[in-house]
Amino acid sequence: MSSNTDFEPKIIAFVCNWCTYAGADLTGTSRLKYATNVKIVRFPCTGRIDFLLLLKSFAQGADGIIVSGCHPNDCHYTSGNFHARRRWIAFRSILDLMGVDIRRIQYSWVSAAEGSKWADLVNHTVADIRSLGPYQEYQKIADYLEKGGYHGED
Amino acid sequence: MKIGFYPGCSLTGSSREYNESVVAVAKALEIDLVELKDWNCCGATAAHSMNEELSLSLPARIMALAEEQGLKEIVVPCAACYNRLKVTQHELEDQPKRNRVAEILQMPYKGDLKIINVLQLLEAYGTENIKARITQPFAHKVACYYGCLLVRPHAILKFDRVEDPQSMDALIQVIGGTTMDWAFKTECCGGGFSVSRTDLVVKLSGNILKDASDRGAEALIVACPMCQSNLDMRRGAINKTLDSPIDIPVIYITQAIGLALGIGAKELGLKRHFVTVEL
Amino acid sequence: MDKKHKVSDLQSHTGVEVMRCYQCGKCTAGCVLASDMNYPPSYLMRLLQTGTKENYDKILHSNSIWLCLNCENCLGRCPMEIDIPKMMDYLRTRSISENKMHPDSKPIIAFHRSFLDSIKHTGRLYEVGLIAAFKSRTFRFAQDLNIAPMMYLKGKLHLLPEKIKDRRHMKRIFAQTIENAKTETK
Amino acid sequence: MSKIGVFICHCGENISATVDVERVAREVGGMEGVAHAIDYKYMCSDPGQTFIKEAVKKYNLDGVVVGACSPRMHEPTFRRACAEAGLNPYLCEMANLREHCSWVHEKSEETTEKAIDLVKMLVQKVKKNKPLDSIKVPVTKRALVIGGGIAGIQASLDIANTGHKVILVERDPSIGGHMSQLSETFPTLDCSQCILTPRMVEVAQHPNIKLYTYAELESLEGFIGNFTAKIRLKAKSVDYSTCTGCGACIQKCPVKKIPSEFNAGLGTRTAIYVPFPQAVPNKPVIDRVNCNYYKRGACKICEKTCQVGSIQWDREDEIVTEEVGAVVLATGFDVKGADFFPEYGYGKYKDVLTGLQFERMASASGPTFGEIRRPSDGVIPKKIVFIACAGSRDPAKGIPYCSKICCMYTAKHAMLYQHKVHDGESTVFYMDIRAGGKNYEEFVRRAIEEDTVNYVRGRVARVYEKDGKLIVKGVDTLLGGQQVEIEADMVVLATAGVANCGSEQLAQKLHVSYDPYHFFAEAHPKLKPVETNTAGIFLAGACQAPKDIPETVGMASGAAVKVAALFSNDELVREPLVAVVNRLAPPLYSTCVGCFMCETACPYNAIEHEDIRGRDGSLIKTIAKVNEGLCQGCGTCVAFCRSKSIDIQGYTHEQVYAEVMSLLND
Amino acid sequence: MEKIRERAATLLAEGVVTLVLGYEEGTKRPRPLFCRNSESARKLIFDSRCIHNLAVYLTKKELVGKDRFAVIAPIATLRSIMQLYVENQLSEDKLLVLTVDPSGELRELVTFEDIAGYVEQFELKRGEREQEILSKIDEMSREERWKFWMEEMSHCFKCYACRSACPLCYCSKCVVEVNRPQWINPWPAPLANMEWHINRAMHMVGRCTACGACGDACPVGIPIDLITRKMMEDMAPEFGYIPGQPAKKGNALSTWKLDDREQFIR
Repeated sequence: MSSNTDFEPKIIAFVCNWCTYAGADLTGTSRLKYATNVKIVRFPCTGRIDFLLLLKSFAQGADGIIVSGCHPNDCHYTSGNFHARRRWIAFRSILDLMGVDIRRIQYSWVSAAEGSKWADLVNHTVADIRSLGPYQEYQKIADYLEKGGYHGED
Repeated sequence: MKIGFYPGCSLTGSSREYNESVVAVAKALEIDLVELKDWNCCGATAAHSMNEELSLSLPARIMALAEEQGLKEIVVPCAACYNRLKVTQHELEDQPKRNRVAEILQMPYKGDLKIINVLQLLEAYGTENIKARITQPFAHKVACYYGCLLVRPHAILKFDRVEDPQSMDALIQVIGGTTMDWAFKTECCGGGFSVSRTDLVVKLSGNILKDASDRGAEALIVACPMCQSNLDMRRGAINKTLDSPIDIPVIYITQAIGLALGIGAKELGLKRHFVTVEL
Repeated sequence: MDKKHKVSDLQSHTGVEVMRCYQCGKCTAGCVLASDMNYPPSYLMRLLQTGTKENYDKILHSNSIWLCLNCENCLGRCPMEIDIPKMMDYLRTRSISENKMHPDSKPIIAFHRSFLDSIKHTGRLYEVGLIAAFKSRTFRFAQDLNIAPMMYLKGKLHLLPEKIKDRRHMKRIFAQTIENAKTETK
Repeated sequence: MSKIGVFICHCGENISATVDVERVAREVGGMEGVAHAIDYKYMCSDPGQTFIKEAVKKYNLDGVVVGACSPRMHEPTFRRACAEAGLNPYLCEMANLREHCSWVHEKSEETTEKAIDLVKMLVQKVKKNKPLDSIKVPVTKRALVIGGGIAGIQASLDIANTGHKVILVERDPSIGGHMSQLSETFPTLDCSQCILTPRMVEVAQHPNIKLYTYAELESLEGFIGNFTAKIRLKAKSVDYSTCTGCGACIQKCPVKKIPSEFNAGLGTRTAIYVPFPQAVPNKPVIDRVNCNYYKRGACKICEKTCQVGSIQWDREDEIVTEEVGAVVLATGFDVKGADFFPEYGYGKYKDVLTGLQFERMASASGPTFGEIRRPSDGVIPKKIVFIACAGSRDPAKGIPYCSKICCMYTAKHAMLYQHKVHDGESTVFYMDIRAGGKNYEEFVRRAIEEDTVNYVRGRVARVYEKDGKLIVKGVDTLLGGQQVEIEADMVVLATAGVANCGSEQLAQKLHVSYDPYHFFAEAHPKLKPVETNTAGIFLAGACQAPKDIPETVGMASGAAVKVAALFSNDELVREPLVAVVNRLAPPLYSTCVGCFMCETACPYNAIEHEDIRGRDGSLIKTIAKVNEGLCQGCGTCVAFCRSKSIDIQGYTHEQVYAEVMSLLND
Repeated sequence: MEKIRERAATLLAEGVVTLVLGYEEGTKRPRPLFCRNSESARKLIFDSRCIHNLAVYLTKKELVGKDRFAVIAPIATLRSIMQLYVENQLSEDKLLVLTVDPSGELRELVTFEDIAGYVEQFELKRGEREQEILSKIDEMSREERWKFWMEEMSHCFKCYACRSACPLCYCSKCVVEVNRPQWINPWPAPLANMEWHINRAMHMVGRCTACGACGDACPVGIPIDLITRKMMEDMAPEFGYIPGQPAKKGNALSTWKLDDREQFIR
């Protein structure tokens, strides 16, 4: 694997509001440090996370993705994370069949009490993605679209 | 009815009468027993006490032979052999173990052979069918002794209830006998210690005989050659440890059924017992 | 499981998790030979749980593992379904390979060896040969002199062994398993 | 074009120490659609909030982003500030610059850039936000309590005493539950019925409580504050409005050999019966399964005996509908049988009893009037063995968990036995003694020290009968595993407490979750022990897990307070973060095609079917509709819908898409 | 065959149904036939060449009308019909299914349970083509798979024939037509093609019955049916279904089990 020490991966994190978002808050209150590469998008529940958002992230230039929510049985909505788990089983399987690099999506359970787990998860994922290098393979096909900056729509 | 037959070593030696009675009863019930060709010993307690791979390979060869000879189902009268075959079949559901054993044996092994004991054979044959052929009801009060190997481990054998099993009792009732609730139905007789630790066998078998005798059993009914030989051939030594000697005979379930079907005592091997059988 | 319990590789070999045992004692309560053992089964489980070399050696040196008849009463009743008989099988092989056998094991091992020898050479058990071999191994020449003639008279003893055809197969199986085991001692 | 206001907080130095807050405000201020961007020391302070309020008015803002701490901290604060300034509160979003940025990174260019990205992300989101109105639902101030044991009784009385109406539904002919079956209670040894019956009478006489006995919940629909319960009143065959409860019918009933449920099978009852003398209501029902008339069409002796003509042969089950605003589940527990333990001989040997049977035997109102006698021959046992954990803590044959009450009731049983049989010997086989509770440990010590109960640590392998004795083969593990054999006259099994039969079906009717053992699941194991995950449904007592009387009563009162708190509102206000199915103009009406796969995905059964009909009333299509009272806003349906026909307010497709696109924008 | 014609004619003549959907002889292969009277029922044929999945028409109201109708369904069509029932797209009082069992007997399947019971007897097997391509894919490295599909999809010109042929693509507005936001661009381009096919596969999880209609329909011969087929083969055992036996309630992704696999989750 190439080292890519100067490569700063872009990583987007899809997390649920009740466990992982709160866990990441705890990382903050505990003043634990982690890499700046990961940015969080907040969802009510992992059950809400649309697989298309993951696909669009790669298209938009993400080198890696974190998806994280409540541990089994701890879901605020009782079973959203169980639905998500199934969705990811299937999604991973399809991506793998199509040759998409599934090592770039890190799934995890981080509870509201696991501030240090969140920091570890971020740091590990950044290191993993850094060693994998930029996801040019996918971004190359996206370039074709004359992808420009996103300015939002009104 | 046609079925494969694995007698096992005891049935060709010290427990010949079990073999004789199985064959005689099968003949009377018109069950065609097809003896497995070139069968080997299952390894019994010795193999699994000493080496796991050996303890799996010996029974595996037997099952592989059966598969090779086109048998789908075999009856195994000896409870020890039955237990070893069933447990091995279960253990070999694990792929790495299966691969290793296949490598040792150099024989294909599918693992789908159906293995049944004598009680299951008789049950499958049908109690109504047996009833129809009774000529001399077996009108005796007896204690059915199952021992260990026929019912345990339940998770693998899935035969009868692990405590207080009933299948042998049911067969005895079919042929006109009376069975009893007693305390040592599934307690160990000392099994494979017959030769090496006779002292312990005498103690354990003594307890079994005493409880059956206390409750007025005229005989003990068994389906395991080890149990039978411990309770019968060791009777002299057992009686030396008891206040009053016990003289109730220990007979195989097939002998009891044979008697009910009107088969002669000699043909059933009843003359081979140490404790005289007068039933 | 933490490293403390790594004194033996019991779990990886047999799947038995000693930490599941909560010492209810039901195995011992129903064990037919518990009173003859150095350590009854539940006590033995506790020794294993300590995870110390010292206690492990105690077990390998004990007669308990040799007196276990594998009658499986304990397993049938264990609320945690711990496979004690399987564990005993494993402990016996360890005891042999580390040469820590209790004196009580002598006749038992001798019997097992004689038994296996018989199978190795003929494929089946040759009882007369077995008894003879056992006696020569244990020097118990007088044992069972009273029942042997009776057995012969009752037609229960063959004077000649029954042999299977493919005896080379038997030898090969033995060579690949028990004789191949590096841990086996003579 | 949007007019977004952006407010970056320094949080003292908490943010500004590592993030260049001025630069954040500057760069975000340059974004398309941002009308105003400032930074300030403490945005959450009064002056800070005033900045926001003033800016909303001055710049006529249609969206606000506050870059500060976690929204889990101050989102309500800033939304309230916006609302006060006349901006819909749901047009306000927060970027988490403190917990997710300044506190977790060192001061650097990257940290500031990340902060900018986070604020920009929320700006793009807020552009897609829509004004939302809170959902208001009215509250029906009547409670339904299911189960008339001590939990249900306590909850009903507590709610009724706050002035609200209660409907109490009990499956059996009388309320009272398991507590009415107990002899004495630990650790005080006061008589169970003596303390319970006054409460039962109070329930019957309370003006705010409507009692339905011999009744079961048929269905429950609706949501918090607005449930509709259908209750099946099983046919009692007796007209309670005329019956005087004289009991003459019971004496004359010829079917006398039915095992009494109340006496745990130790006594018998008749086909027309009152379960026990202190029953409430103290009027009989006819057990149609065993009654001669229902079985064979002839008898009617009770009818001839009844002087007021209360017997109603052709009475049928009746369904009543009740509107309620809250539900308390208090269905209690069941005692697990002991027949799955063949080694203990329960069912085979008459003198092997369950704990509940012993309880009845020790009770003055029981089949032996409080005397301990062997069921087989009526002899007083001189040696008795109690086996603890006969089912509990036994993953192989019983249940893996600890039933919690058995240690204590076994100590009580042994003590009661010693008090009644002075020359008797009692032995308890136990694994651990779990006596956590006020005066509990002292109680067990008293049994051992004063009442000389022989406690042996070890389990029993088996019990068998020989010469009229029960041989108990146990072990003393404290003596290194010494085998113990006792020739006992009676053996009592401390059977486990399990979920009530039918609890699974009931949970499904109520849409509450349950654990693997079918006990109802609380919303949070520590902080929400009486709530369920379904709003408006509360738990009391052993239906949640085995528990003793004081705990049950405490929990019942807790549930009652929750109900009372709910009823203190005339209407409920809920955040409008719920799912909605899109509606379009004809001919499409909605992109929903009605596959209803979302129905199975929804954890709250909030998906309903809506028929779209033409002017002539003909069915055009059936589409999904979200019941906003039930929807909790998880969004699982949204991610599942193939045609994107469902969206969730606050986290719409457009909103999250904009966030993702913005965040990864170079 | 004669029996089918007779039965169809009777059903139409007696007014039990107003339409029988079946096959007639075409120029190269059998083609769909919409019989509205007993006269045209004479043209009906049914043999092993009748593989066109007629289930695709069943959700089209403009074709099947509002009255009760019948469809002649080989096994693949039956599986699609089952799935459509599960998805509330068909009702038992409107549809009558005719099929011919392996022994040549005409079978009339009225209820969903009838169909489920009948379908149960048939095992779903890979054909030679499927076996060949899938085992080839199995042996590829990830990079090779990516290249393989990129090459295949470079031919895709987004005609959406796959969508039209699939009996389960019955949405009135497909996700590619949703433009707020525009998740997937509708025109042909490498990214848009990849996203479309991944999306299609995700939408088919737990639903695809491997009828192969999408693959047959593809004018440029991309083996797209194998994506959804492979998913079905892999996911069915994972979630406790039998391939080719649609789940009777819910969907693999709208239900879950406590012990679903999760070793990929950290």
